[in-house]
Amino acid sequence: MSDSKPTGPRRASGTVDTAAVPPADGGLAGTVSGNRALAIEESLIFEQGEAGRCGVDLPEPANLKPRLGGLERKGAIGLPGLSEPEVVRHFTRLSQKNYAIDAGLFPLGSCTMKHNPRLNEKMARLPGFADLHPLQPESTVQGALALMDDLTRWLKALTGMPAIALPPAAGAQGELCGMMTIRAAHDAHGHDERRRVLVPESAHGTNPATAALCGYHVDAIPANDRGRVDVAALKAKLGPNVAALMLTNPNTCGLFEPDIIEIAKAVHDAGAYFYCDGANFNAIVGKVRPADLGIDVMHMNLHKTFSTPHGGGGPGSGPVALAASLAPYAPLPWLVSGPDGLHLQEEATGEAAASIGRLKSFHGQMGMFVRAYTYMLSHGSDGLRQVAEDAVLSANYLLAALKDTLTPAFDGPCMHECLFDDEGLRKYEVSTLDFAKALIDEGFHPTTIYFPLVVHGAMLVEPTETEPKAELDRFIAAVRGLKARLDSGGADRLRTAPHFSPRRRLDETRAARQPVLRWSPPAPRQAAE
Amino acid sequence: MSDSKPTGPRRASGTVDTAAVPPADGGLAGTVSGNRALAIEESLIFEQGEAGRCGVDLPEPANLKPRLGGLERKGAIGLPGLSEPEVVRHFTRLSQKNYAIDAGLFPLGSCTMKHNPRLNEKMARLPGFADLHPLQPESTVQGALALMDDLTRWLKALTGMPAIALPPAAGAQGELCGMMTIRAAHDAHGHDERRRVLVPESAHGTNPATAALCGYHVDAIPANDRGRVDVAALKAKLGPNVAALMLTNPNTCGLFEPDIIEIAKAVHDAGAYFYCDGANFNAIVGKVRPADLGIDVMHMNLHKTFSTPHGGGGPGSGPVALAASLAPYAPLPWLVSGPDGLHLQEEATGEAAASIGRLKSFHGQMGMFVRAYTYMLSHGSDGLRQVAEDAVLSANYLLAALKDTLTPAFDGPCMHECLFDDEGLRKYEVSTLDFAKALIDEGFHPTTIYFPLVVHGAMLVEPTETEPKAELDRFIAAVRGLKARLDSGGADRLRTAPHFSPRRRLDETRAARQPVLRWSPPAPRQAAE
Amino acid sequence: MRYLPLTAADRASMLGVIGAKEVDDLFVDVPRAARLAAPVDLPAHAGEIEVERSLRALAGRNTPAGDAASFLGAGAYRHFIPAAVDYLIQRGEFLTSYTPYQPEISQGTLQYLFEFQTQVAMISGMEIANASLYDGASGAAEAALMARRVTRRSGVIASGGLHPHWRDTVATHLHWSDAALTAAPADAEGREDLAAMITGDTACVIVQNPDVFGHVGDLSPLAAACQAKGALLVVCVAEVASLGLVTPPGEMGCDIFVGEGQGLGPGLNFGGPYLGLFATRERFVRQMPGRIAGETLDADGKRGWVLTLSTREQHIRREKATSNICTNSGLCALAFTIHMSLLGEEGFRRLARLNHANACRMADRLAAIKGVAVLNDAFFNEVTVRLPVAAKPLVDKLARDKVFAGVPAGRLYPGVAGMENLLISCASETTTEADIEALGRALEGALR
Amino acid sequence: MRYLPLTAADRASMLGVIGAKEVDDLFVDVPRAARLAAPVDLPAHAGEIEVERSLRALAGRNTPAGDAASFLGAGAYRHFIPAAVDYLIQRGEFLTSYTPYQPEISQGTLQYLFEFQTQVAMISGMEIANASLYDGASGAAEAALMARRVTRRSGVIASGGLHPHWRDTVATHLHWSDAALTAAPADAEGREDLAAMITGDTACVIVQNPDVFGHVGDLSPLAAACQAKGALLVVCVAEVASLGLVTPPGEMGCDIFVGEGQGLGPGLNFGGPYLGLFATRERFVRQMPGRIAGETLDADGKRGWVLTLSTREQHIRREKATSNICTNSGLCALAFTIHMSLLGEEGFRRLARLNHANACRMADRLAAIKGVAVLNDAFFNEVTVRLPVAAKPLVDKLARDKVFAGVPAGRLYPGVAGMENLLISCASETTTEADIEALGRALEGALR
Ligand SMILES: Cc1ncc(COP(=O)(O)O)c(C=O)c1O
Ligand SMILES: Cc1ncc(COP(=O)(O)O)c(C=O)c1O
Repeated sequence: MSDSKPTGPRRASGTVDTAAVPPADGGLAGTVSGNRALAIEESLIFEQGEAGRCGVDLPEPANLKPRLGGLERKGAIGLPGLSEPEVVRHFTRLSQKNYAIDAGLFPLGSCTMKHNPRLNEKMARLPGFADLHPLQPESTVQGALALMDDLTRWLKALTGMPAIALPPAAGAQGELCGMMTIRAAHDAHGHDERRRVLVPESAHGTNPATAALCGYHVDAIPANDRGRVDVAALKAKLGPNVAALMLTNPNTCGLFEPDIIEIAKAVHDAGAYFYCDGANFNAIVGKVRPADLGIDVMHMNLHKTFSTPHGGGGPGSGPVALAASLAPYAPLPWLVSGPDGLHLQEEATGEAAASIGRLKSFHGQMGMFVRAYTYMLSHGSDGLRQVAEDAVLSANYLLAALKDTLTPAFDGPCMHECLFDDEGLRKYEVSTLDFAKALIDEGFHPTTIYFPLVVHGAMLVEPTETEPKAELDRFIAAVRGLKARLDSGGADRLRTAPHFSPRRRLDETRAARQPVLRWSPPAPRQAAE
Repeated sequence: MSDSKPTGPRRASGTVDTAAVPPADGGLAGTVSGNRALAIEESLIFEQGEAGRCGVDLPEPANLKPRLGGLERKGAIGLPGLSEPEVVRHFTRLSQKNYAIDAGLFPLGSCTMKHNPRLNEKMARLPGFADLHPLQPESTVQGALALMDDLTRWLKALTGMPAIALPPAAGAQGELCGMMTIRAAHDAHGHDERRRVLVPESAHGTNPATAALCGYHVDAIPANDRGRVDVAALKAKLGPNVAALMLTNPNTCGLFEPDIIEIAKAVHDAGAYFYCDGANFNAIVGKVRPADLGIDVMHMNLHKTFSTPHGGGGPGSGPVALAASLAPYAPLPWLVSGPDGLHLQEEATGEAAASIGRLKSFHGQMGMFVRAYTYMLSHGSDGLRQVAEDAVLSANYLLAALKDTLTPAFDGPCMHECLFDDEGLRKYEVSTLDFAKALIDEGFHPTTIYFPLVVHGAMLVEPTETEPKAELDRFIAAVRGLKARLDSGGADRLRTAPHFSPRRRLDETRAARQPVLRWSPPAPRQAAE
Repeated sequence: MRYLPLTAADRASMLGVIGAKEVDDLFVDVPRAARLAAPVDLPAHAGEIEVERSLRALAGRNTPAGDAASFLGAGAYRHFIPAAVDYLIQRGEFLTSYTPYQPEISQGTLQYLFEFQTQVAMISGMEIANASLYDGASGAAEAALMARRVTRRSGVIASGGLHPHWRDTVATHLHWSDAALTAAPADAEGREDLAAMITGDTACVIVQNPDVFGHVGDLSPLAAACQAKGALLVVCVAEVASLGLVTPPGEMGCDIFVGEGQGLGPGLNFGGPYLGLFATRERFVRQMPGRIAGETLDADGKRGWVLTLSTREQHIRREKATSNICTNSGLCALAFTIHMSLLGEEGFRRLARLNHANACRMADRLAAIKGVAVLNDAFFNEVTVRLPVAAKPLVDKLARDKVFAGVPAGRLYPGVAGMENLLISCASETTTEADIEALGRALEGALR
Repeated sequence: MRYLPLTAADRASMLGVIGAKEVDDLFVDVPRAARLAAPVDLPAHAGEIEVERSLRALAGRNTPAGDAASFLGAGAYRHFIPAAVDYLIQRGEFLTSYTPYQPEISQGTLQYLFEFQTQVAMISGMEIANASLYDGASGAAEAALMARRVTRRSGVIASGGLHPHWRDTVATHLHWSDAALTAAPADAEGREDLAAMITGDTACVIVQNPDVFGHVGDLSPLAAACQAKGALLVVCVAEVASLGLVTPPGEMGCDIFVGEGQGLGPGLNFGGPYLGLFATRERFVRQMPGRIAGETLDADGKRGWVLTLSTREQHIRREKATSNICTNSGLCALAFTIHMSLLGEEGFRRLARLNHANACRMADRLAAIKGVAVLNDAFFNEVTVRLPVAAKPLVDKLARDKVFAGVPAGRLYPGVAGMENLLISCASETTTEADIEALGRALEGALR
């Protein structure tokens, strides 16, 4: 591995850094500084810090006699010293290099990038929620437990399922939770032979990875040419060694599985459980209850359907809805109501004796519960139903408006996201990646690309219900405009896109081949210098 | 006046706006959309709104029978309807078109653009301050009054003056307050003949404007060739019809008036008062007390020296320090301490009988007091002194590092800001404005330009104490680099700057000649359309 | 110190470049005798933990209006402010920018000011507006001075319904000008007739609607009287939310509109910072005080905004300027613009209806109390009641039980006859049935 | 509804473009029988005022730790978080962005992740780190699974000082794998010797330092024992602030470091979201779970960052991935990175010293109480005391007077012998003398 190398000049300490004066014909990007007005280059904090500077003022404890058994940390840690103004500026500048929902359409299929209400943030910061220690006496957190309890009530009503496990930290952990309850149930019934899990080829990577973590063998089931599960193939695979079907519905092609009730029946008849990946719940919330489709267990992503922010990659929250048959295996802790109010059952005894145990410390992503609950109260049951309708309407609108510009992967209406393949691009020798990068220049976040894997050069477009029609129309115009550009011989412009972003196309191969995963101090200068 | 005309296509409702598809050779800025990746064009809210959309959910009152005496508002107001996501996005995008201290150096002379600590913002938002009604019973606001009282104590200690008037809303109102106390004092002493106020040519425009508001005649006094008041000229103007001298110190050239004690004495000997514009207090806070210089009255800008944010043009806060001779005339309300605690004297009776009266409603800019007070407690007396020293050091560092690149207006060290003229630019046929606009491209906010008026093509540079040396060095390198560009024939590049900002140079003449000061609905379309 | 980035090494090297030995060499111009040898006698610097503790202790000694059943208004109004407003105004690009002197990198500020001006013009029913003033009261003073410039007359008449703080602010500002203020006596019943006071030297008549006692009135006759005599009509609106329901000044013949935008902008803040709204007729634009954002084109022909008509302002015109104002209420104007954008036509009107509906309920509950009389027939969200006892001690007493019953008129009119028993009470969209009942019961209890 | 921009007219026109008559036509694939005819039976939508009221009512039924003298730790630590941290993480560009799949417009996220990784590596004394996991406990499970992959062995040994939640989380994750967990008994005195338990099939030994009872120990001998037998040493640190003062895992022979960053990142949050820190040796990088940001160049040769080594991850490797993790703790990592940037070398170390100093004071005060014994010789900011009575009822009682005395060991070890009278108490930089005195007095009072 090699060291991190700044593009700009390193800070010279002690003197004015005259070396930074570039030739008059313009240096980087045509400016002396390498900046471009509001687009300001920013080095790593490690390249800025200076000993003796500090962004906090803490008193030095008087006469400290350490009682560390001699285990005091000795050498320098290497952390840079920065004042508060520098830190604020550093992270402000970094933020300015990000795209975000707050800035524009973020049609990342499968990710449900909807508006994140600021009321949610405000409520989550009330000291009565944010400043609670997880192990406070329960008498001092009854409001928090009541919120969890009411959140559970909402999720039950929306899924039609009798039990909700709140602990999972995100969708993938929700999957793990759900699949573990399935395995625990089979174990409890002595069905050790059931070691296969059926997963469609189009599934999200977390599905097979989760099944493997439960010690299951993953058996891929193919899609039919309408982008749905090939029911015949599925039925053929069902049998006494199948533990479960893991199906995403609406699926990752943005399509509802029309045979889902038949599928559920077949799965149950074969003695297996039906796991549903509920990442796409936004399409159907308030319109259909998963329980009514025969689903036994489903996780939801509060950070998708219920608007908690994605935060550049988390945190999330992945509660799991469970059928009565799987509820006994729900992870710890359980929320139970007793004579003194609500209570957290933190051990696998009594009612909870069959629990699969803990998936993480404490009681779940409370900060996300507050946000999701705030969102639910805001929308109400009428609003949530409207969410699903508007999300589906918006996706179909894009599909209809773009069907002659891009090539839809499948016929018919979609649910909350629409899927295109790269057929329409191939003749220009332009890839899905190129097209995505060209969208960046147009001021849009690209769609999800190359997922699901069942479609060549997939572009999965999920507008969500919180986009105004005008923004959808701008997106349509941009896609059509790019296509028009291709038609008039402008393919090269797309192949070299993006041109206006903080960075041009980045060399991912280089990153993987010569991994530089952290900053390291530069080698000491030569004495001669 | 003409109507506001959007650059982009108007939203077409009801259909996909195919008119927005530009030619393939690239439209605006080379993209289909006119956007450039993260730089996104944004229309006015009035061009986005739609009837039937709303960003708040309020219940409709049941069976309202208005009791308005028939004065119900009838026709449409014309406000656009937007959902919350649109509003958040609109203002996020607008913000992205602004430069700010948080993003980089903002060396706007006379403005003291220092770091605005976020702790100040947090404290100002405590409901115990932010959610107080100004007319609550005084027993319920004793903490707020105590804060005002302690803020007063700090300002007294820092100025050495015995009284502080907190009400003024900003610096200019502080000036008004101070000059009114002077006029009231003269009136009280029957000196109706004192109608002239001496103001240096270099003064900020608010000084003469304020003096005029008090019914005074403004008499300009010239600067000497060292950028200071011409003491002889000043003395010559003093006399029985002079009410006051209004002097900025450190002055608007960034220089301390070395003869200030002599000046004060001459002013007092002539029976006039000495008003000091304390906008530049940052240079001397904790180093010198204005009272020790013979100053009778001085306003301070909490939004400069004491770090309350400028907020794109306010709000500010301009407390005034008063000598004993002027204290009786302080504006209402007065903060007095009584048997039941602190009390607001809101009428001109008793002790306050001579007050000039009210300058605005209620008790002053409490939100700013909380911020400034938080800042003072954070810095303490040692830190505030360091503020002045570092501010002066940073300005002198820039002066020294740039003295061979730009032409300093005066010799010798400066205080918290350094001043250059355009002599060094003239041979390139480049103006101060051009140079400022070129700095924009380099990622810096320009310096103050063309102020003070006593220097030709002035560039007034105030770095403040919260800039790291590395940022100062980058600025120095950029200025030198631009100069190098001029030397190698690149003047045109500066004359056409900025090139990379959200907008290129804007036509101010057009704005003033054909004023469009508000959006108006477009004329109804022709029936034929 | 956490806010100071220079290290000892930085300072030494900078002094080296400057060629100075120590920082005090840079203070040579400061008379030696006046230089302080040591920090002034105040506490030393403190960390965030300690500072926050001190501030929380002070805040803890106050009762936020939100913790009480509050019916306080009389010039400052407590409305619910959506979370998005406070989030957005805190974005550093807005919060930590200066007056938009460099328009190319200030389009964010300039565009919202243009939107703000448009909103203010729309809700007031006027043609054009400026980019804000400090507050309503100082705006009224500016209006009086402007009317003087426009009419070249010197008489200013203030209504007895004008908030006393506003009236006094006008008085202070006119005191040393060549204009003279005539203030009508406090008019708790809303019965005054100002038309008779207008003379050939009247520059303007300043009225408030709803007035400080809550009365809503038709200003058209007064406007006609003004026009007939060549005087301007200045209409003040302290409760901006009323414009969602009440006929706006611009539709009643107003020449200069002055508003207080605090209620839908920065909030209560114990009295400041607030937000002065100012609008007028297009033809008076060059006499209008304060900053104005205007539309123009950039070098590429793209639409953009700049500060314009600055020849009116102090930095160009100096002692001849229309006003001395420089810093105004930028960020408060932003809060207002965002809030108004969220409300939109529908929300703004409904908000006003809700306020009125709750005030009707409040008024009915008050009127039902024995010995209490409501003085208003037409009102928006605020009424004045006559109590059988002095209002101030009663209000102080009720505050102990977290009922802020209203503002005693005596606090606004100290020593003025007839005011002592009057109480000005206000409702809003945040007022609940329980609040109203708490008020009713508390008053009944105290008056028993 | 305020979050939904489509109007009835929009919907109609969009349906027109689609060629559908009504929205339900788009739901054709949903079995008719399962379609709900009406909204589910839950409350209807509500405005911000009502929603905020409901949430405040719930929040009001809790006692924030900051309102009490709190000595709670045991896996969740309350530190002071500077105001700038929470401000910055709320910037929409951070808050409302996704995992940085498109690096050209995600350099902000990617660069801070790179900085985060560097900070985590530095403070733990390890070579490389990932871009975060859910929390420490699930990180420990990932470490066990990783050790299994690296060593191809199946035995996992957990120390009796490992937080029971972490231990149980490891157990759950290993339950259906081909690895087997051996958990040493709870070790309140800090005396266990794990070296003897290591066999030729031991994949790893998992220890915590300071351990759940607060003991700080030298892990070098255990590391040597692991190395001798070819097992990996996994060191867990639940209190990340300790790394400012205590010899870091990397200097004691640690192979995999797992940390909980909550204390300097997102805060308490009643248990989540938290922040899993994960670091290891460079040579194990391809077995490391979770995302990693790496440095590279763009088409213009400028430095930039991307997510890298994704062939380890589920979206590429599917069932063969190193982990199933996808969403991690991005924004919590950002809070941590900002906080660590503010602290820097000097602040981070001083923070740790302050914690230790306050804990020493707390320990002395506790030890001075009759019948109370402190079990720790070496500790950082947390100690375990043996009380003469059961801890839980005592703690519940003291809570009524707003003293949160500590975490009863019995809550973490329900039904385990010897735990009932143990109390785990923790101090921090926010602990005042008054807090410690309140604790001392309250305990003395209750034990009298
Ligand atoms: C279909 C699907 N399943 C599962 C997941 C995993 O969810 P999480 O990222 O919350 O772990 C995702 C997230 O991208 C997804 O799209
Ligand atoms: C020297 C000087 N005086 C007075 C003022 C006016 O202060 P304010 O803008 O707060 O009214 C300023 C502000 O720019 C100034 O620089």
